[in-house]
Amino acid sequence: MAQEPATAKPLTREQAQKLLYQMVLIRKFEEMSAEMYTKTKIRGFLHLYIGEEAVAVGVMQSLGTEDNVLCTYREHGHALVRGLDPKIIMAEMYGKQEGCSRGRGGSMHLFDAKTRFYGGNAIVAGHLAMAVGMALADKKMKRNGLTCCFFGEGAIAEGAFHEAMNLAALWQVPVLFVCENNFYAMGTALRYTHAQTDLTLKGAAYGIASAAVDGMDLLAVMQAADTASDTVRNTGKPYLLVCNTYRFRAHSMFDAELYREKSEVEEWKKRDPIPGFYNYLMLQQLLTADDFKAMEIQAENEVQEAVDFAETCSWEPVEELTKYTYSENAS
Amino acid sequence: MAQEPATAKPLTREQAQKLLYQMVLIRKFEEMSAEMYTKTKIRGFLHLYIGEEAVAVGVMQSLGTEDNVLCTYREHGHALVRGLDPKIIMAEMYGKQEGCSRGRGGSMHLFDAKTRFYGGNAIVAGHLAMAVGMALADKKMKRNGLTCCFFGEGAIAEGAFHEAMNLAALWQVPVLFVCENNFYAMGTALRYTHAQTDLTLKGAAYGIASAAVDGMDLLAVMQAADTASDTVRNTGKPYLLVCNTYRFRAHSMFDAELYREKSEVEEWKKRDPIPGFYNYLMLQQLLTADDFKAMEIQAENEVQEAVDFAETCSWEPVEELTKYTYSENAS
Amino acid sequence: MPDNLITYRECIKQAIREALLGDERVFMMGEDVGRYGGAFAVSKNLLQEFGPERIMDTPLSEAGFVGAGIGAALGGMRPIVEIMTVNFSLLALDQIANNAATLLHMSGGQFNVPLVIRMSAGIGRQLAAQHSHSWEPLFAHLPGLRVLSAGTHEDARYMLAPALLDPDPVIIFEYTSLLNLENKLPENTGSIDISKAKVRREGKDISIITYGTGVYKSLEAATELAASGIDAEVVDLRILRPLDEETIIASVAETHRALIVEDASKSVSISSEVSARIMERCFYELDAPVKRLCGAEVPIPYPKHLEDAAVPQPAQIVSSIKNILQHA
Amino acid sequence: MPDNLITYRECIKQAIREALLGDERVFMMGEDVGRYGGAFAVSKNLLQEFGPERIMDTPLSEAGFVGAGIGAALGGMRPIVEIMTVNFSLLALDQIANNAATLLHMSGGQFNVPLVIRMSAGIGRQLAAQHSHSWEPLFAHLPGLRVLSAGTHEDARYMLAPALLDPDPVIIFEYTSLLNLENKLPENTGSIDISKAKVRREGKDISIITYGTGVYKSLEAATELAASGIDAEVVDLRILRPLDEETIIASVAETHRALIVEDASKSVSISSEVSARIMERCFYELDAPVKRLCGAEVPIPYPKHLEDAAVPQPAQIVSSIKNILQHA
Ligand SMILES: Cc1ncc(C[n+]2csc(CCOP(=O)(O)OP(=O)(O)O)c2C)c(N)n1
Ligand SMILES: Cc1ncc(C[n+]2csc(CCOP(=O)(O)OP(=O)(O)O)c2C)c(N)n1
Ligand SMILES: [Mg+2]
Ligand SMILES: [Mg+2]
Repeated sequence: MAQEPATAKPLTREQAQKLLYQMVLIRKFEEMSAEMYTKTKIRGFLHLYIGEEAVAVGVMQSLGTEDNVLCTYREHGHALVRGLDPKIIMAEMYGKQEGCSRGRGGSMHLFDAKTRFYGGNAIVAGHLAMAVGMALADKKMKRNGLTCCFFGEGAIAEGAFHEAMNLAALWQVPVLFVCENNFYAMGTALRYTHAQTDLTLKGAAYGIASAAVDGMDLLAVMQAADTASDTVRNTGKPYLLVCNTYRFRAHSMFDAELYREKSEVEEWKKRDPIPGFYNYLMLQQLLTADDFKAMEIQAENEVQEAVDFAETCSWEPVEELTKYTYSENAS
Repeated sequence: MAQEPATAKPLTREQAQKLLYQMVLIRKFEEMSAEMYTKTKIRGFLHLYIGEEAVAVGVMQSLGTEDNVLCTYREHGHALVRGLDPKIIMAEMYGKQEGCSRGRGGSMHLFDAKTRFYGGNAIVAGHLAMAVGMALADKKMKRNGLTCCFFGEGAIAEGAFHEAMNLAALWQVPVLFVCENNFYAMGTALRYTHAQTDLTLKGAAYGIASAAVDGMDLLAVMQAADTASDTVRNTGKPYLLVCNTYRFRAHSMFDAELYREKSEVEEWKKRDPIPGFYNYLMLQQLLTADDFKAMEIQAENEVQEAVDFAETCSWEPVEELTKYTYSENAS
Repeated sequence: MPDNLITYRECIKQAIREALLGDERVFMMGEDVGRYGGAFAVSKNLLQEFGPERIMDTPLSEAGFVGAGIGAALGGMRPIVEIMTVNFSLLALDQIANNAATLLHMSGGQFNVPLVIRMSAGIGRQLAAQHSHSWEPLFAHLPGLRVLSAGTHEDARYMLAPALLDPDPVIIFEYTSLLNLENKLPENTGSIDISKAKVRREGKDISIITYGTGVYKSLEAATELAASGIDAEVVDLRILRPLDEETIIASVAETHRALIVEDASKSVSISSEVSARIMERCFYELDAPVKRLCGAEVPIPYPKHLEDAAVPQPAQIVSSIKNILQHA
Repeated sequence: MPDNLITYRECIKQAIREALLGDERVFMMGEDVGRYGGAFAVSKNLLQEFGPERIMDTPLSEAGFVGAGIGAALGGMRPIVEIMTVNFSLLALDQIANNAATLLHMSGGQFNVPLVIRMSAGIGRQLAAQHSHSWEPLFAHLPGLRVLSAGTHEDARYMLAPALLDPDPVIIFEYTSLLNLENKLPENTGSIDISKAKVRREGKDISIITYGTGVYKSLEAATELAASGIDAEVVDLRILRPLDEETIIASVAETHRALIVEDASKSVSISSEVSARIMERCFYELDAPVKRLCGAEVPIPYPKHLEDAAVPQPAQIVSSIKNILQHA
């Protein structure tokens, strides 16, 4: 798993370790989330990203602060990498008002205006057209940002995908569509979702440039994402990047995983992006075993602090239930 | 316009004249409809098919009585060719209860159970998924019929198209999708509707076999439709046939045609399918000028009888307004 | 389960099994109904029992597979289409409103659509704004539909069969928060009249008119009220469209007072309709104005305390009723 | 046009022009708004005047371009999205309900959606079942939306500006059957309070509460009633969500009687809501039960005589009111 991709971009020690740290932080954060779920601190739906970390980390490093990011309900990782404080994410998942969405959203609805993080969207494919509109606004206002929109391969079956792709291509707006193909939409495997399972062919139906990449290989994702982002920026046109990946955990906390073999999961775990990248960095002498230990401890601390913070946070008063239903109710 | 296509199917005199007659009948029927519209006998929306006759005639001859047919609101031609009596169509357009939909539907909603004619559907692309379901029922019930679904190129932009295509391909059901590409969706030209204007490429995104044909050339349409229908029947799988055609008239009776040049319309009129096929038949000596005269008179008579019939038909009593909202109200 | 206790989930499942066994035209389709076992384990093992032709997993394409269900119904099948939750139903609402609900009338009586659509609904599991909608009122507005709400185990078990016999499209709301709840099934049911509301508890002081999760909540409140000597009648609407006006009117004509309870937000709701009908038919019989206890007019927030505050709870039903009776 | 007579169509067009001239963040998009000139010629020549960046023709993709409108609003623009007619709006309803209406609350106040959606609505042109829907009640049920109904020339002309100033999503219903109607614009309007209903005619005997095409029909009926010595007040709701309850209650508190008139079918309608509110707030002031005159519960048929029979006509308003007054 430590093969070097064709043209890896030269990484400094610091950069390399930062990227690895991001993956480790996601992993630890989500393991803790699962624990807090079983302790009933977190409720509702909880969708873990464990196994898919290389996608969020690899794509997000190609984005700038002026770019917009939209995700699905499986977005803890994206939020962390985008720079949301783990504390306010955990507080949100606890439902506390210090959370990034005031506790209103929970795990599925992380929002953060400061980092242009537009959710946390829980209607599958419901955010794709919004992404097109945000890019349209950037184009009309002659701003430089691009809009990066993550979604699962299941979303591609929705009509919403089709309309968003066609509009983005027609209007020539800068959207980076990132399909996180983890081969399952809940319990429905790719081959039962799509008659055409080569998802890059979907782009051609709209004249949109597309590429696929091994989403378990961080360097490969980074490179593909850099190419994709550069293309979007240089052409002002949309791009479809398919990242083939796998979720190691259940779809959500209500999933008996009847639809796939344990052995399949085990096979994919051999391609875990964290040891993969770890091995590469060791080989490149950009990381020591001690560095990694320290990294793990740091991440565990950050996560523990997030939990401690969330515990001390407060509940929004019931009187504020309807606040922000309309703007005039805003204080 | 009288070039013979590559492998024209040998036509008997009778067959040939019947096909020509169908096109002439549509033309006359619709010219009369337009007249009756200006006389306010027909109201609501009226969408004429004039110029596109070769598509309905060419495709329909490839279908059998066990097949289902679904159309858009631009469906007078299809209804006539499918064998609905011009009288009950005209009565429907008058809104009389002797009409094929009891007068409830008007021009946009012709329905006829006997000939498996399932409308007359006025929500663009709203009937595509229904077509897939009808084919699914045929497959489940092990019946032989295929389901033929006509729609405009504008419909392809709707998410409904995408979902229907994917489902049809996934489920491998016998649907013949016929795209009547007349290059405009109301006033929106093909290039403003689709980023990818080669519509056959849409099929590939679902692994659906596709072909395009000159929809002004009856023989070409017949041949393409025969191939398409045979493929659907033999494989049980869907097929997308794109018929490139043109409407000579306005989109509906409320259209100032600001969006296209008169000269463009004139260019296309040179490819009028009726003289095109007429010339071919004359050359093949399958038709005489007298035959054609007689044919025109016969069509005019049929149309006049339809109008006369509609005039004498009756209005549904107001008391029956809510009848058939639910089946238990049925008498 | 001891004795004849049964979960609401099991009720639904038995109803589906019975339908599949009883009529080979019946098949079920929807997202994750097969291999996953149903998002809420309602259809677990049905794929194994009936095979992939009868239990069809669909892609994420609500408009597509609902439309296909309409087509299959036109083609002679008796599809049970599951929309995983009501929250995704708007994606298919055009199909439901413009095709399923209108085809019969629009075709002059030629094409009826014998389709059943089941949806999980309701709030109470902290699923936040996009997954906690109570959209019964939207469906109940549409002519051509029959809209059912299974607020009890009885209805979860026995509504599906008559729905499948109905020649027209039927929408069934099922409630996720009830799935694990155990209860007894009444003896000798087995056939339900899906044109009739049902008095779940008789009483003479006031009519609580409700549906869905409101039924058990109202029964709980009625029990509590009984302790204070207040005898509340609980009317389960069950059929949200067309409403069984006679049962409502008969109840209010006896009790002369009514409280309408529902989770959906108040404006333009089932409660509005029921109140308006009582106004029209029972005005002179009323001893007090009819009141509504409905969901708050807000996207439902995630935290438990806010979620609870967003819909009527038994305690509020009790206090509202005491209030009505005091002032009358 | 003689004097200051102006068509309803021209009112809408002037409102749009004004908006485009006044704020460069405003742009309009929708099917055929540009090259075709608008399906009903409302936006004729605006493409020529403002260019394709401000007047954008979209493909047939209601969900897509409404979603894009939401995104553009988030991105700082002030989009006017035209859904050609309400009949296609269900295709975009998920976007409207799950994104536009919930984002502000769900994000804890971070993301408001300053979007205006205009739709042609109403029946009366013999367009049959799929093109004659009156779906105001569906939209009026959804928290987070502001829903306006332009039943008069004044509102067609002046509602758009305040709608665009609203930081939240606003839905505007316009009525196709009024497009060619000429009328005078009141002097000195220019700013409309889109939180208030409006009494269009004062009267003391009964309140006719209505909106949309019901407004002119009710005014016509009121004039006829005046000839019989009946003095009817006509309240134009204008804002269907959130309802201006105070204006309704104030009117009924004066007249003690009310008839609610709307084209939408009766069950779970705006009328139901208004009736329920009067019940709650004015019960003891009522001299007669509030009645509703609504659309028939049926997919609208094509022939004129049946279409007319499907919605309230002035003559029925007159006779209903005479009936109410006789029995009270
Ligand atoms: C429109 C809609 N339909 C159904 C659901 C229920 N649902 C939630 S996640 C999911 C699967 C999505 O799969 P995919 O897009 O591949 O994303 P993944 O969960 O694999 O990351 C489904 C069916 C939903 N949220 N929205
Ligand atoms: C969902 C929907 N949106 C908009 C309309 C209004 N409309 C009716 S026909 C039409 C154009 C359709 O074009 P196309 O599919 O190419 O068919 P054509 O009319 O050219 O035969 C439009 C926009 C509609 N009927 N349905
Ligand atoms: Mg997936
Ligand atoms: Mg066209």
